[in-house]
Amino acid sequence: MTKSDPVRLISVVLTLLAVAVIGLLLAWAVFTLPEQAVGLSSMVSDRMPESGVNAEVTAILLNFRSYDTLLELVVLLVALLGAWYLGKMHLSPEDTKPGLVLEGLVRFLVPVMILVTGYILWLGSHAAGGAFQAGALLAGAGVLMLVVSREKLPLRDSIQLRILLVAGPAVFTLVAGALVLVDKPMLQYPRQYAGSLILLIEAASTLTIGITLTLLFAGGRPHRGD
Amino acid sequence: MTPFDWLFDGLLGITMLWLGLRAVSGTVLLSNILSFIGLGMLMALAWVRLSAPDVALAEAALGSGVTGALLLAAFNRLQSDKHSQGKHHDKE
Amino acid sequence: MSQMAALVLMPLFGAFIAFVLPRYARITGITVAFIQLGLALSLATTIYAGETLRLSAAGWDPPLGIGLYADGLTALFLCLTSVVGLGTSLHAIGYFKFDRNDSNHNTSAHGWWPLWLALWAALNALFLTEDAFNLYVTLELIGLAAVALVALEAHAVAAATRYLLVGLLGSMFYLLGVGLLYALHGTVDMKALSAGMQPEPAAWMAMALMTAGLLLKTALFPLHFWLPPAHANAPAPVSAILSALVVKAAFYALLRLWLGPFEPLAADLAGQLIGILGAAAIIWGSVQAFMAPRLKLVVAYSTVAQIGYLFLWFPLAGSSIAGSIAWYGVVWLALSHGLAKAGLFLAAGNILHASGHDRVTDLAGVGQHLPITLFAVGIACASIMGLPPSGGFVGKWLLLNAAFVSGQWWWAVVMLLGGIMAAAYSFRVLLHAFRNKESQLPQHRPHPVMEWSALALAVCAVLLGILSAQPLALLEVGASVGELALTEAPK
Amino acid sequence: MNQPIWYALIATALFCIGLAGLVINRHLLRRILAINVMSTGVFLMFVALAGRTGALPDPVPLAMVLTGLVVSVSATALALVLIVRIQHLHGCVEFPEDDA
Repeated sequence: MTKSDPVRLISVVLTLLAVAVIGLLLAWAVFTLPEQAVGLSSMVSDRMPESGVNAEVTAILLNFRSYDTLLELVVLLVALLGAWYLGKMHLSPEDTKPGLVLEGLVRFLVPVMILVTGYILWLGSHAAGGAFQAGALLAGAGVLMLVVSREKLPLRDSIQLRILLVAGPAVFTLVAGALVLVDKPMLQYPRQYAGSLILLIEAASTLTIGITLTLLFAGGRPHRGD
Repeated sequence: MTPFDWLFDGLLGITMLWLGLRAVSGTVLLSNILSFIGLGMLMALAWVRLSAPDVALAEAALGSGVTGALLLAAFNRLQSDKHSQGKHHDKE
Repeated sequence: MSQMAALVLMPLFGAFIAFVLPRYARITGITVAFIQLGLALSLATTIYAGETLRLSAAGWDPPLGIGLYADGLTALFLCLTSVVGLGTSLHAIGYFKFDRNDSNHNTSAHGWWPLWLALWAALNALFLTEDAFNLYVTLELIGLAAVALVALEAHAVAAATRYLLVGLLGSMFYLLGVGLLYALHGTVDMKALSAGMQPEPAAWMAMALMTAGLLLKTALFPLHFWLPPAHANAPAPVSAILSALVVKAAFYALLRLWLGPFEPLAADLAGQLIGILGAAAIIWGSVQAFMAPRLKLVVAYSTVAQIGYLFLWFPLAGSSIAGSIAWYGVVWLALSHGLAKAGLFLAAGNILHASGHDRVTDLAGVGQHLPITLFAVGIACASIMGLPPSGGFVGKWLLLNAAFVSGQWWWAVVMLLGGIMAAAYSFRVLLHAFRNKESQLPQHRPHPVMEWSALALAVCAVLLGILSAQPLALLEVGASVGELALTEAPK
Repeated sequence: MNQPIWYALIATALFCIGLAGLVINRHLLRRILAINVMSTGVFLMFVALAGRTGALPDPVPLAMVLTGLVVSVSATALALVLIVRIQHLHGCVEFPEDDA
């Protein structure tokens, strides 16, 4: 579409002008922000002992604002479902076969990556890390396996796979529902179980995120297994 | 903030803008995608500079890594589909 | 209180079951739909007694945690969602079943239930949230689920993609605004934001960005271009959900923001501008609806026009008395349009299903073969035109009143014009449909539940006008605009 | 001007680059990239403005960025699957109506 007609040129120029105006206004807004910033830092650090974990971002994601995280896991699931019902994944046949070296490398790398996934997941309660980074790493392992050994990947459409795909949000929802049933506001963890519940939810979410991202990379729904 | 810090932040920011521009302009699709992946990497670096290492890790893994992998996979699929269809002229 | 949590958690869980065990998807969906109706009604009864409800998700009070809030407005939108949701779910039993041999429809039959239940959870979550960032997550969830539902129809993939890109653009604008608000006030809780908002550049910018993003998602003219292809090409139950609920959800978010955090900032000029766009939407949408060749496209453009009415609240909101009348008016219009349009889209789906096409000029014979469906079309059109005693009439009557009270009579002219044009495009469809034709029986006879669910929703739109006293009283609970000055809603 | 404000300005510029790229480009993959550039800008804005509070940045916007990242990856993944399908159906990676 390399139409060089004047109409298109004018519309491009107008777009650029409008965007520039938006940019200038935004910059003006940024410059006039008050010097003394307000935030929730102190409130978060005050409540850390009650959160069940030691890392602030993890505490916010899985305790203070856990409801956001629940919905976000559903967003990921819905994106997968969108791809899933659009059609079966097709791996293009023309891809070159990987060399022996790469295959050997992947055989070594994938278990290491899975170990590191577990480590990052566990690290999340203390320092930088958590379910999403760990899930991304797991997906990395899955993608490597997919690229190298496309036939052997145990991704077949089965009830087990589907359970894994909903495990993260489903465990989250079950915890929330159970808490509602015992008359707590949804997702208010009992203090002494907070740490374990968070770890449980994170572990399930890591699995779900990893497999979901691998499937999205592969283009959707795997073929049916027997 | 030392002058070196300023220089670093200044260069980092301007490089990010340049990569952002390259990601959405030009005629070579693959270089758009690679620029975007580079932008994600530098973004992670910028967040380390802003003392937010944990989100920097996530950006490197998700924003740059996973998104990049998805983009490249889709790019491959588009290319091979185009070759297999053959008859359609390329509008690029 | 626990209803609020259950309204979100139950459809979510239903979605998981429907995905993992597709064999039980339909029974799960229908069960959830009935329970949702019960939950929404019970929440409405609690609020009708006069108290607004607050719940801290995760047990942490805002600003640290996320606050959920329900007042009369929330309850009415939840009820709308559950009534439309139940009707559409019942319709879907028939719609997603026909043609077991067609593999495409089999896929979409499986995809419908999990995606729709997830969308339902997201809609309820949006209506309940009081947190500007959580609102962003629910908007994205609604957007992605809606796009995936549109894409269930194979030839609608391009429309779905356009819908997705537009939705993402709107979300980005919205999210940037949220970032500015947090930088200003250190919170995203709407109640706290309302208390602390001051006129300053960053606040105006946040308001402009968030409003623009939501206008895009509400498809206000001239940002409506993505709506007709998506709504007209999606499977019929999906079209019904999109027009009746999804567009309303973005409008609901706008209402909440403009009555909450942005209230101190709302400038007269911005309100007038939005009103002009609304008026343009009414005219443009009606003209396009009149000229559209296909029935579902007529209905989709009619949505563009009817959305225009909702934005006439913004110029009228400035004066206190007219503003409150107009507020009740647009909420009424949104509710009755939701019911009527859902019925209309379901009926259009039945016609498409039965005759294999929905060309307006070839509708002859529909009256003979699908009398119930045609009756549903007629009743729904009456509410959309604003004929008494329908809900659409009550809404338009209140809005007209507000226009005259505030002295801005020109909006009344637009409204009357829009009503006449709505009559024109409705009668164009009805006249064609009522013509008799020496013809064979339709190819596929729609399942009775498909016909009756369309009729039931259309009848609900009329009932909303006849039985408006209690719902109006419910709407007053927690309303920040004050009581409705003229309680004599026409019978 | 200080470090957070500098990065906030970069964020603004990235947002605008993405916006312009989204409107001007016709190729759908480039449009998806443009939206991702926009979202990168928005997330940088969150992180930069979180850095104004003092030595350590405010963790709440950082957590929001993490949430936003996952949402944006999900949306991108769905969009990519859709455009592959569009090419399959229409033979090109543009909206068919845009040719008119």
